Amino acid sequence: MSLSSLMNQFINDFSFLILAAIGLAVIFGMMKIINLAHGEFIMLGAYITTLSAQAGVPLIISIVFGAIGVGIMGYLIDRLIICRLYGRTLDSVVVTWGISMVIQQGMLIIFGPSLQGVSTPLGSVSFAGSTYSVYRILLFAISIGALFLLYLIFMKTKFGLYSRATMQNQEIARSMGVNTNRIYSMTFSIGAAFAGLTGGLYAPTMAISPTFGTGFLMQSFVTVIVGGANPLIGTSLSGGVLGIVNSILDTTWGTFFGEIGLLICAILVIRLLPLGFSGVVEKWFVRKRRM
Amino acid sequence: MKLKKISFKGVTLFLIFTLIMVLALSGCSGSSQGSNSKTIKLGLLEDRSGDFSLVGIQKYHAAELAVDQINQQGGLLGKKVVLDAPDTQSNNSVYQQMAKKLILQDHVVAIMGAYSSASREAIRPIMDQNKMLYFYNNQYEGGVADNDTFLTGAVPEQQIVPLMKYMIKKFGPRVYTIAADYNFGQISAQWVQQSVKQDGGKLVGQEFIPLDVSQFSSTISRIKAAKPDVLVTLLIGQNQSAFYEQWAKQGDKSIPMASSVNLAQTYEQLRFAPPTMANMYVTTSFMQELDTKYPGAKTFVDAFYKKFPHDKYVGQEAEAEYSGIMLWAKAVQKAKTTDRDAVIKALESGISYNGPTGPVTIDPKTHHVIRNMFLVNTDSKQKIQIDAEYKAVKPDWLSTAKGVDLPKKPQSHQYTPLGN
Amino acid sequence: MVQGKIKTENIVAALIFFFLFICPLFIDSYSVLNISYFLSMAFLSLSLTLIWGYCGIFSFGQAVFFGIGGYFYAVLTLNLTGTSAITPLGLLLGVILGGLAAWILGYFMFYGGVNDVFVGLITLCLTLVLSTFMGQTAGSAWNIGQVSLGGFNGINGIPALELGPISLSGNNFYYFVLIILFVIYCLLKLFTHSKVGAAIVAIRENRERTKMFGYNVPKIQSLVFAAGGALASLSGILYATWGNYITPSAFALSSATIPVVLVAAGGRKNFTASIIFTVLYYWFAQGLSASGSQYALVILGLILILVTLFVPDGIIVFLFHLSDRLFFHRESKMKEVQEEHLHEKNIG
Amino acid sequence: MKKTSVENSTNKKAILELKGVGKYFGGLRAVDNINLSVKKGDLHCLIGPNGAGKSTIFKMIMGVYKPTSGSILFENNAITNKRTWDRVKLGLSIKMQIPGVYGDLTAYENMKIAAQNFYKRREMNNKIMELFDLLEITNLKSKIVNNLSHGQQQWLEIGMALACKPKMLLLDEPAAGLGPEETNYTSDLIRKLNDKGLTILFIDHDMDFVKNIAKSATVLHLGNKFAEGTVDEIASNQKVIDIYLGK
Repeated sequence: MSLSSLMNQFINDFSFLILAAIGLAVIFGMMKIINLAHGEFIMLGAYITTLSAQAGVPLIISIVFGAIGVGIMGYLIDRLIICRLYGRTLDSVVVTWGISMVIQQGMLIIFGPSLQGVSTPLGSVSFAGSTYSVYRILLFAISIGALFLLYLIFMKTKFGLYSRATMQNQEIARSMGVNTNRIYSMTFSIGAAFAGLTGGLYAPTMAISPTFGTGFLMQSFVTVIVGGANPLIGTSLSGGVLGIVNSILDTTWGTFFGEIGLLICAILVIRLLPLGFSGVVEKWFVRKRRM
Repeated sequence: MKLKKISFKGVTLFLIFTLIMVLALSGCSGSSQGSNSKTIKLGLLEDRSGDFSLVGIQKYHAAELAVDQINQQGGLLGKKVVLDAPDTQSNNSVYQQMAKKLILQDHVVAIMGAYSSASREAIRPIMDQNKMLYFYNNQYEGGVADNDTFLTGAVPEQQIVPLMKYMIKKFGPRVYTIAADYNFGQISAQWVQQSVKQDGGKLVGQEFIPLDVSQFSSTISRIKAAKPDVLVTLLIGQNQSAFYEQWAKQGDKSIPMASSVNLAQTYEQLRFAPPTMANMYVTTSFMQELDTKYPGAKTFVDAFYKKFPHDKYVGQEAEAEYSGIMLWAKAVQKAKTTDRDAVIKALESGISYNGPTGPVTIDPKTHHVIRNMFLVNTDSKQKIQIDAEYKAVKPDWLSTAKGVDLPKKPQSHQYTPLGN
Repeated sequence: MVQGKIKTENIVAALIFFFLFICPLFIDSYSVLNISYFLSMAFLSLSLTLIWGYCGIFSFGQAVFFGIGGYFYAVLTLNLTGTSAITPLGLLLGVILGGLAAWILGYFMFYGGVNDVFVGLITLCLTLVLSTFMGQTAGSAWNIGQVSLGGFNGINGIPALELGPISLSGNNFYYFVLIILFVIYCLLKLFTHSKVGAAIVAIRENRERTKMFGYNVPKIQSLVFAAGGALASLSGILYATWGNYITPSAFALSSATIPVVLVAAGGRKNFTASIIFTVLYYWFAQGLSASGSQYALVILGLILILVTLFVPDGIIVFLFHLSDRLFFHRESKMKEVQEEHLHEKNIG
Repeated sequence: MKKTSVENSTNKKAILELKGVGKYFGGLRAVDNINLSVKKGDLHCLIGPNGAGKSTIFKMIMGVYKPTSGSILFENNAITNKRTWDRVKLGLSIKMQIPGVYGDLTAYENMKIAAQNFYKRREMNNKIMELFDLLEITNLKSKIVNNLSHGQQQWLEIGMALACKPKMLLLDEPAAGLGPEETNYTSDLIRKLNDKGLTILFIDHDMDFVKNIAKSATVLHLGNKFAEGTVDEIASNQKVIDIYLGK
């Protein structure tokens, strides 16, 4: 396999892993909620984007609509359901499973088994003998942009400060006057919005159906598991490492081995570094600071 | 939380729960009492939810249409035909449960349905065990020889063999196959391999893709590196149809694609914006675009949309379901009973009916059907062009290559071209 | 739970088993067949109740052992058809294999200090590995002996169990499953009152502290996990013989999640509750599916959400307590459960 | 305990020895090169301000943490690499700082969990009742532990620790959060146990409490050993008074 096709593959894998995982990572990392409805959030983003693009809205604005729409819906779901489950990691598994059933079947009832898609914009370029989809390169840039946005939200805003405080110690944060419930709702909503963004971004590259999200689920979970609790450090590192593993295995032996390789990576990481990459990095930082 | 609040909500919840249970139960028992001497119960197993509902709903509606038309013409043997159609939810375990229910509790006279090969193989043994007449009305990978089963969809010798011959002759010998990694894909790929060999082509690559994969960039670069003249795509399910959009952008659209499942079944030409699906060649027994040329097809398509105005497509499998039910109805009329043995005998007499695209005739030896096939392609606007028509193509591979003759040698087996 | 006995639970359990033992006398053969399917799935819930409800090991991996059991039984018996006594031997070996596989996985995790939600994640990944792997075994390269693994289509024609001259189908199979279920249910009940039973509750409540009472916690966890694996494997084998069929969907994400959902919604610390809820759920789900209603999955999803929100200890357990309070005047019990729940909130 | 009869009051045999034990968390030196020896029959106290590393030492003795350096000997056997439960079987037992009781179970069931590993079924009930009597909490036997007071939970946990047939008992802040009456009761209990020949090592802040019961003490400061000796020596050590006791 040539280096350029490996590179092309890595760009694709990295952006897919990051975008698939980012919403899940925010919700899991900040709230310790395993959101099994993550795939359905992505699917909703894709539907909103596709429907508004068909209604004549420019694609880029449609994608933003997708993110905002799912963000609002995430806020509602949190207020109605999830807010009663803060701190109950395992109950949240059951509830989000229920939510995913309702959303998926609900969309089938409302919109039928498929929707006409919009085609991928922006043509393709040839470089070093191979063709690259411009949109794919843009996705790569957006995935890095999304990580940067996450950095801005959680490291540079007051909300981010409060939410990190809440994540560290809910009791203390609350005693210092932080409305932790509001922080959680916002976090859930941001996580959902990222999922919606992912759905919107991938909508023009895939078939639109109520099972749209299932294609993201495995990759998103693996990325979050390998990354650990910190959504920013964890997601970017594990996206990078898994992207490399997946692209090498995939280009050399085929899709199946790429997939199995990801899963085995995840199992090894949980066994060897139960806190994931971000756990290791944080430990390293703590040590450095104390030395 | 306060104690009072919880118990109040709990009691309410419990009441709701019990209510639903009672409703569900009464629903169940109600349906089982529906069987009486004035009606004939026909079982139908199709996916109305889940990954395969895209085709499952088309087939379910086609079956409703067929039963309606039969009843409008006075029913069968003076009785009304009633469809007993649980939702199999694209879940093979549900297929099994529902097949048992239809046979043992609802006592249907025959069962139609199943979409994926996996679901067919899940219920076929149950049909055999219970001596139930079963129709698999779907295009498939071929090779099933089973006395209780009739297969009214197109098979590889009707689809892949003529298609590969045409493609190699027209575009060149180098063929690359990508196929869904399960039995349908594997066996269909064997057919492609065999046809390529017979037609003097060369298989330059073959790849099987897990069903849950939706990202294809590595596959696309491998295909491009192999520089094929023809790309055969045997992809299944919603995830895999994402290939086309990605191929259109990253791949090489000048390479013609060939398929036995796409367009006619899952209407990608309407679901994807052009020119994603351009330059694709498909052999099919039916698709709704044939109504421009064939009046029978037009009558069928019009009737379908009159009954289901909100549906988006009526394709190959919908027609197969419709024809399957019509053939069964004709056999029942001929046998003058719904009794399994008599109906099988009537079917094995080589019964024929005039379907939307011409006569559909049972081949007694193999329990498959002889039917007209069409080779179509998409232009740059994804409009369907009819390239060739093959009259009365025989499903004769089982009888000629494997010596199958079901009326004489009863069996229940699936043959594969490279296996036994 | 170790302390005291819940009266309603015992009465209900006795009534249900009594009813199950006599019901084939007055229901049709299809319903008997159906209930035996539900009962087969109850073993899977029991296995998760044991390891999660009692020992605090949260696992998405019961589907792994379910599948291993089913596939092992299929491959063994299909390779040796005609050999008498192969089916009960296959059942036995399959259960042992499931237990062994679980023990190895447990050893790897618990001795390595993997616990809590990480066990859930690691088992989830393993389930997905197996489902991906088995899904691509459609090619002719994947034969074990004369049996082809069959990829996504799975393995068909798996022989039914035979005990000597008796073939276990219909009512025979039903009673076979019911008796095993009854025996295992009683054993599990006894087990929870035993020394190890007390130890596993201690491990669930406070793992680190329990070590300091001289318990080899990883060893006990691995053994309980192995027992859970064996039960799940038994469930898989019974499922395979019921439908004569096993596919990789046994390992799919939904199969991995459904036992968790059933056990959590029914009452995860209570064997009786998880059996009852499992049977009710499958019955209800099947009823909805048979009705062909497109709202089936929506209704199921809503029920799960409502149950978790309003009766977090599980709906069946809640009903037990409610009835205890109404008929046996055990006010304090309810209160204690409340507190237990609050306590869990803090540690969970 | 072969040589109890030939004990020499000035040179008693050490039951527990820490030799150069250190524990670093990343760059943080929680415990640095500590040497500590507790003699058989002693009632020894570890004192020091928060963060002095007392609880870390306890956790290393029990095998919760593995020391970064050094070795731990119990009855002259190196136990540094032994697992927690094996140490308990050798005769080490602990009462934790935050009550380590099982809140959802009854007091009796709690005791059973601790005792069943060390007593046969027949002896167990007698032993448990004996311990309840010793602690004077027999009336709490069938209460759910979450409904007990903080002090009652503390005593129950001491009882549970005693049910493990200990040769040496570690108590992490036995009097923390107790009222004066409860504290008196606790000190009486500790003395009573020590009089019966049980070696006890405990942690506390409260100098009065320590003076009241301990025979000897070690002062820790920022992970280092600061002073060691009898309680009177410690109490009169000016440096100790300055940095720690100087109220």
